[in-house]
Amino acid sequence: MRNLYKYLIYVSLATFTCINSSFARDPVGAATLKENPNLPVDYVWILICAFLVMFMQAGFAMLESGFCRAKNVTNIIAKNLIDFCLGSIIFFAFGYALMMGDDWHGLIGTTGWFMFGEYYDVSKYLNMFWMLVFCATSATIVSGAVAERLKFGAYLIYTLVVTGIIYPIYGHWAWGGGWLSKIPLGLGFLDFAGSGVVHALGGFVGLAGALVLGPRYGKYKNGVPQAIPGHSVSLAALGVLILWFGWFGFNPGSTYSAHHLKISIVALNTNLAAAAGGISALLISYFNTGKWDITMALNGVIAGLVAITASCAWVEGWAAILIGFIAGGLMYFSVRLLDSAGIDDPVGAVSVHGICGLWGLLTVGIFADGTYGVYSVEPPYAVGLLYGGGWGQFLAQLVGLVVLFIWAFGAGYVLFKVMDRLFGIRVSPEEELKGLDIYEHGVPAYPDFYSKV
Amino acid sequence: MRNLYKYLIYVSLATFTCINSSFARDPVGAATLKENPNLPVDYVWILICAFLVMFMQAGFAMLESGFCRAKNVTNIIAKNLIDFCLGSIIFFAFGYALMMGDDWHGLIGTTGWFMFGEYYDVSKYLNMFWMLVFCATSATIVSGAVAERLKFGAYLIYTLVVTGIIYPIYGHWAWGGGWLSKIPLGLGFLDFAGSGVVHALGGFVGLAGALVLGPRYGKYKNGVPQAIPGHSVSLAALGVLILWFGWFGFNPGSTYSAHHLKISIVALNTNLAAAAGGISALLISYFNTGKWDITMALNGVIAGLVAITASCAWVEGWAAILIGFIAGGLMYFSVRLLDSAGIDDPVGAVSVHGICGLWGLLTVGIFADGTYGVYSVEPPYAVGLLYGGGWGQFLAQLVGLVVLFIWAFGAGYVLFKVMDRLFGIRVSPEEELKGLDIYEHGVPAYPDFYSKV
Amino acid sequence: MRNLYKYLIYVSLATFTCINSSFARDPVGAATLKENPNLPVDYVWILICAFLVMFMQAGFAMLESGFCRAKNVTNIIAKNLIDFCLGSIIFFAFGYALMMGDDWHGLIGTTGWFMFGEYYDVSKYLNMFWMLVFCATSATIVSGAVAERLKFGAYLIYTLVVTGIIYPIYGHWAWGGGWLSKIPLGLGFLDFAGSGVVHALGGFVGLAGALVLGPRYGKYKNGVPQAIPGHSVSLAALGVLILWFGWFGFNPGSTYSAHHLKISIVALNTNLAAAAGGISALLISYFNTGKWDITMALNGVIAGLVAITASCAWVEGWAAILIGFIAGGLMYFSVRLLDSAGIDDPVGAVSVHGICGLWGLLTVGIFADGTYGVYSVEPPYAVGLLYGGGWGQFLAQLVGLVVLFIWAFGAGYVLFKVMDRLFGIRVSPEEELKGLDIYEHGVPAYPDFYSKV
Amino acid sequence: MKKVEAIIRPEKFEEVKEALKSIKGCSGMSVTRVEGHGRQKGLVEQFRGREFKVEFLPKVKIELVCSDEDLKDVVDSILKSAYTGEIGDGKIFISEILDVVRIRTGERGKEAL
Amino acid sequence: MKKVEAIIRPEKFEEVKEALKSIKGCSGMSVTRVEGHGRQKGLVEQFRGREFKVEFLPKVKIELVCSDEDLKDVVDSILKSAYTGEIGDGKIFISEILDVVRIRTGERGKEAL
Amino acid sequence: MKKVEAIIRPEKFEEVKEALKSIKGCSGMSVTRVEGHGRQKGLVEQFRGREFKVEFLPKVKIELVCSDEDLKDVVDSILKSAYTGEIGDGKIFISEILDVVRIRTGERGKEAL
Ligand SMILES: Nc1ncnc2c1ncn2[C@@H]1O[C@H](COP(=O)(O)OP(=O)(O)O)[C@@H](O)[C@H]1O
Ligand SMILES: Nc1ncnc2c1ncn2[C@@H]1O[C@H](COP(=O)(O)OP(=O)(O)O)[C@@H](O)[C@H]1O
Ligand SMILES: Nc1ncnc2c1ncn2[C@@H]1O[C@H](COP(=O)(O)OP(=O)(O)O)[C@@H](O)[C@H]1O
Repeated sequence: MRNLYKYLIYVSLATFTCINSSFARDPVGAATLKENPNLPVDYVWILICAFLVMFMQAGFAMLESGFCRAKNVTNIIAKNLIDFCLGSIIFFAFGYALMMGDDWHGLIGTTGWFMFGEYYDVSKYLNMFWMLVFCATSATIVSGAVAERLKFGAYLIYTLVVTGIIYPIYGHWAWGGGWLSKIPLGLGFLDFAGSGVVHALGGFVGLAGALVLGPRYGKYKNGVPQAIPGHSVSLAALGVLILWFGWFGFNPGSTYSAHHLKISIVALNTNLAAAAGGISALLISYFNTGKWDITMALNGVIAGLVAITASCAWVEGWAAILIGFIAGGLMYFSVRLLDSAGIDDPVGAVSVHGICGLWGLLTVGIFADGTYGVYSVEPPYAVGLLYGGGWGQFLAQLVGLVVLFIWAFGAGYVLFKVMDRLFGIRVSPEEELKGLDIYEHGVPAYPDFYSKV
Repeated sequence: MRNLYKYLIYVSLATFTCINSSFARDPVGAATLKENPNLPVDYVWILICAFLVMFMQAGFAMLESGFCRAKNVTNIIAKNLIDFCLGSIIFFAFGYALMMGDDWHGLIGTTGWFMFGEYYDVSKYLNMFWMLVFCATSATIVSGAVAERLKFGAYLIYTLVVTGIIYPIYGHWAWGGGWLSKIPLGLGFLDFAGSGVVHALGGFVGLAGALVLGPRYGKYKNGVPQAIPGHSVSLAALGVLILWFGWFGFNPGSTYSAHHLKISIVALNTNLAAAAGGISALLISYFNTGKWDITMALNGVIAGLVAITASCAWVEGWAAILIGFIAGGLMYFSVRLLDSAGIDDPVGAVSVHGICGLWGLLTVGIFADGTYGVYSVEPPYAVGLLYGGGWGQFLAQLVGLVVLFIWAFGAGYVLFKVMDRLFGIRVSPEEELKGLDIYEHGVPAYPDFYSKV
Repeated sequence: MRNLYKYLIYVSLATFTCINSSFARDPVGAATLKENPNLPVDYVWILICAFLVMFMQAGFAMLESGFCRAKNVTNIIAKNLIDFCLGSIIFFAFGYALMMGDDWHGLIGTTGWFMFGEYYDVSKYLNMFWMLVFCATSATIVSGAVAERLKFGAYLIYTLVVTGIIYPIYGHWAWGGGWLSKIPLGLGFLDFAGSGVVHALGGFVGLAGALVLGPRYGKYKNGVPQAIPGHSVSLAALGVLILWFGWFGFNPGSTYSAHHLKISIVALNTNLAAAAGGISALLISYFNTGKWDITMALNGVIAGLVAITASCAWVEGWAAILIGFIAGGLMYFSVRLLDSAGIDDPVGAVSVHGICGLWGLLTVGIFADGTYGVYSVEPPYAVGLLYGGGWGQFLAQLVGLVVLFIWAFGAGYVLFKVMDRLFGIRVSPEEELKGLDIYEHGVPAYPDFYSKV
Repeated sequence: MKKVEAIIRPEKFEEVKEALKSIKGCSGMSVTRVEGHGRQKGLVEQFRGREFKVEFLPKVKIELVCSDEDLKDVVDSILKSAYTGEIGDGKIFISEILDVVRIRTGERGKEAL
Repeated sequence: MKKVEAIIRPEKFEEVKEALKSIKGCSGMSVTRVEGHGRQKGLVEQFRGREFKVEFLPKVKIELVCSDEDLKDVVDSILKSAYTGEIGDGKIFISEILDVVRIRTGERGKEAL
Repeated sequence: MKKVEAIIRPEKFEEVKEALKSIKGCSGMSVTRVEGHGRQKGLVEQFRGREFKVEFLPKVKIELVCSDEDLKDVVDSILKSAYTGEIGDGKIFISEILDVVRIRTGERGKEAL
């Protein structure tokens, strides 16, 4: 037993070293390796998972373009590509410093600008890369909610602000040693891989954008919401399967250590929730319309993935199924609700990432089963309501959730509103009708094919 | 030399521990790690390979939809997505228990339902995840053979049965410690990564489905088979390349240990057989029609991959090339034979997975070169005919092959026939003519484009 | 400090062992593992990175087909698939021996044909697989430059020659212990992951092909270059994102060891250069035409990736951004220049891979910051102009660059010219007009859809 | 000469084509995909959980120019082969053609058919 | 009976469709996507950094056969609903139809409309 | 006024377009992709190892309304520019147009062309 604890300490130390290397700076990597010869497998694990997360960009690009009309495909793809490009540079330049730099009063980070000086270091760069791909995921979610009508120029500015300010600040609160991670309830606010930090944040900034923009031309006829079918089910499905694949980097990789064998449980939980989300969305829509609506099932899979993201390391398999199943239903009804409320979210980003992201945060407070700590196999372990953990953790989650919603929606709203006042963020009606591709980009997505009226 | 043997024993122990952890249950993972500090790299290896295998779902979805007509794309994609969703839940709930649980008379497994109790354990979850992605691959193969005419509801039931019963039971016989793995010939029936267990099983269940359904409307005119071209060569090719990529998880990952450096040989062999399969199919069809028929080459690549799957750890590079080359040819002639025999297999699943899967089983008995054991670098090593191993291994393979064919085709035939009697598994002629997308799913795959008559 | 050096030596030894295992041959892998128990993580790293590089084939296939017209999609995809198939066999049979076999006078390798004998060994097979995927990348680049007019048969012969002779020989000079790696300037010619060896080589062989073929019908009207838009922006974007993803295998994997923690820096640098390349290309074209030309940005991303490939292990993050940014601009102007010069490169392969590949080679001589050696964390470290390394390294790069251009363009020119004399490498004008798909392959890529005139 | 424009169900196209083939005088035709709106009610489709009505249904337009003598045969065989009896079977429009030219030979009038 | 062929802007199609619906006698129509070339100048597009002119612009062709009495209403309502005043609004062509047959019933002439 | 409908080879479209441009009176046209069936034999294609015949070949239909005076020029220049001499060159159909309306201005008849 004592040996076991020694082991736990050793492993945690390894992980810790990996994040906060104590060397001044080590761009060669030799000193870091010497300090902890077990690091290579952690580096391999973290990097490959980061690659998978990066690949989710392709998933988003395909899913969102599949769910848009052919005349706006170039535009939505351009947005998905460029937010990653621009976000990479911005987050490198100052987003990372704001998020993960030395803490200032629990509010923001303050060191690491441009990764200069002591940040030119193998473990700092590793961490930077890891955080970057998550930031980019969050940023790209918004493109779906504002699709088919937001000016490309406005999207560039949005990207600057979200990857440079909005995301890093909340990220600091939750993951960068900021105040949320330290609230004295349960183990503090917990969001394992970012149901909230990444997905709900993106979702609610997107909600703000959709609200400021208003619905697409033709979305409502005499107040009744209309369906506007996307141009390619095959691309959308490809996108979902790529996202599912990439999520295996997102969630299991968030142990930030291969020495936590928990990664196997995280992986399986991720898969189960995705599957359950797809099934529940499919069944619900079948009972409602008598058709096997695969477009809903596609969204359901993502809903399940988003929901399990916060709790995947803390719950059992059966709970993962339940979490995913509920997420699929939540998403379904949220989509219809937003539609009825006059909010036009072309790809369902708000419901999938926003609503299910919040649900994910709560699941930690409910289902956490006391077998994993705060990115550590050492106690204290997170325990939720169902496992006798009391209301502490649940309340911590609730606080984080409320703060998240206010921050994301508020900051997003201000951002889009200010831009709209300054130069107008919506394309002209004529442009919207003819499609953004030719006006903004000069190139239709499928010049060789006839598209319908 | 003694040191070497110590080493072999150590490595095998490590692998063994990894599968059958002797702890009661360890959801934290700390005790398991303490027992064997070398596990992280194995976990990383197995998980990432499992992710790659999961990604093959995207490959199947793209390949099969590319080979179908535009009017059935939503349907085929829905099937590919939902079998993975449903299969994940079913296999978690009882498929895994049936396959890998404690053996009962060599016939079925009997423990691990819902992964409750002692199965909530890092190594059990790892194994469950690994087995799951293989099961899903097998299930999804069938969708191709029954494409463009099977009702979606029937497919859901099929998925339940194949992932819950048909696959797990044969899987138990071959991989779960069942009787096939213990027949006293050679080292017992060997199927390294599942040419038979996964691919041929899927292929022959598919054959049963295609037979019960009958050919698509328009496939035969006055008895002469007609070509019905698929709607997208680019998606089909993407699918094949994704599958090829995913197969690097399928085969090398099946060592279930990164401590078997054999993984490098497995990877190269996999690649060589795929390449050879593509080339032989291309050349054969060029000599037959004077055109470079890339659709055949695409199938040829998969044929090569399927064939090498059983033997990739036991053969040399040149043999892998030969195995793949022959597979390409087998597939080509099998496709034509089935066509002439009045069996309509829209994507060639029976030929590619069924026939080449059987061929793969035999190759172990022929080409095994005595440099790898039963998922172990320790002797006894598998030896085939060409390397002086005698007929033992070959006969073991033959037994497994015959049993497989009877089980897969038989169980599949009963399943589809019973469903057909109960509620009819084929869509109406009108629906078939107009496409399954609108009738079953209410959504065409490409609503923005005109499709031809 | 002494401990540190011990460490460096240990790590380098590990890496070295991994490449040049001193055992006669070890197909089992047990002896190799015993010699160096740290190898599993290196094998896992190298193999997974190799899988990612292989997956780049899908990226090229999608990018190039997206940039071609619908009527030539089957053809370009066939070329992309078959070059990998054929290249795999050829490189296995003799390309590898020529490149990595025992050196003969610094000019060619001479052992390892068919991987027979002592090459049936876990580390040899590992190395072979690694080298193979790079070779295939180089070969596939050319298909873009000669797209929409080169006969398929000629492309098969081209593939034989480039994977069997042209690539392996330059590869030997630079990476196989040949003369270029030993020139007494700086640390000798350095090309970390192949800006030159892989990309520029492919690019300039492609230039030769484009020159011998002449421009496509309709590319010039009265001498004025016309745009010929590709058929699918979504596939092209998918291709670029797959390539970006795959590049994380290409570059970080080129340490050929997970024990070089430098891999984190390599990964981030790769990402930053790609992002910067995309942004600069986008901005430049915006300033020129007032449109956000995403097709240029897509090329810009690849340009950035190609440029950083040579130097990613030797530079800081800010330099990676600068290198990528410049690459995006270089690519832009090179595309226009080639167009004006009457050289028709349908997908921009020469500019992206050729020109930016050369730029990448030079960046080593300029930005190398003295924190990494020749695939080693041990000194001597590479130092460029900006870090006080003097002109030595820069000149070494210049020599490699000039030799590369002469070899690639020269050999390529001879190859295409000879083929053209012998049997004519260009399809007939009628075939070109109607598309290569039906004539060469008998199958249009999208038979269900109407394509425009 | 007359031009016959028949708007038919896509799923009946094969049959109509075969029927027309058997008419001697009728050597050629042109086919276009159109979207039609008539008495037939549109389809209900759905996307992401919301149903919507597609008012225009896919139809096939066959255009065929024939001599006045063949007109009756052509119309009759289309009528027979395109018939299902359900709403949506389509219509045939007949109009006058003043002249026809075969590009390959320059022939004019009935010769050119 | 007359055939009205109207070539209009795609973005005006919804409006024209609604306008035509309100005409009693006008029960059906067929719609095709065409590429048109007229006085309207083509678009400038670009691809990989090079601009090019697209001479043919996407248009919608509505074909509709109506009785002689309804002709004026049909033309007028298209004129009103398809109008923007900018070059490229399109044209309406009117021609004679000799006969119409409804495939479902075999009715002919005005009955079949 | 006359309507000229020319069904031509897709690969000849560029040439025909240029030829028509040079006729003064001919300010506009509409182009549709059609599938044609005539004397030309269909293509043999293949899919997954099996060959099949495509009976309908891709053609381009040009529709163009012109004044009676311009008719001859139009037909002649199409004849010249679309000609290859091989089977499959296509046909030109000429019919009467009763009236034309330019939507933008409401002009009618020849003015509207
Ligand atoms: N007046 C018309 N003008 C042009 N096309 C028409 C007209 N009426 C019907 N059509 C075409 O015929 C198709 C079938 O017409 P519909 O009225 O639904 O069938 P039915 O003749 O069985 O009542 C329509 O979809 C449309 O394409
Ligand atoms: N003579 C013609 N024959 C056939 N179609 C025509 C003719 N003139 C114009 N069109 C069609 O009408 C469309 C609009 O014509 P255009 O001259 O640009 O508009 P406007 O009437 O405003 O001058 C064209 O794109 C073309 O499709
Ligand atoms: N009677 C017809 N009615 C309508 N279209 C026709 C007719 N005859 C030919 N066509 C069209 O003209 C095209 C060329 O005709 P075809 O007979 O092959 O050429 P050719 O005039 O050289 O003999 C056909 O593909 C078809 O689209």
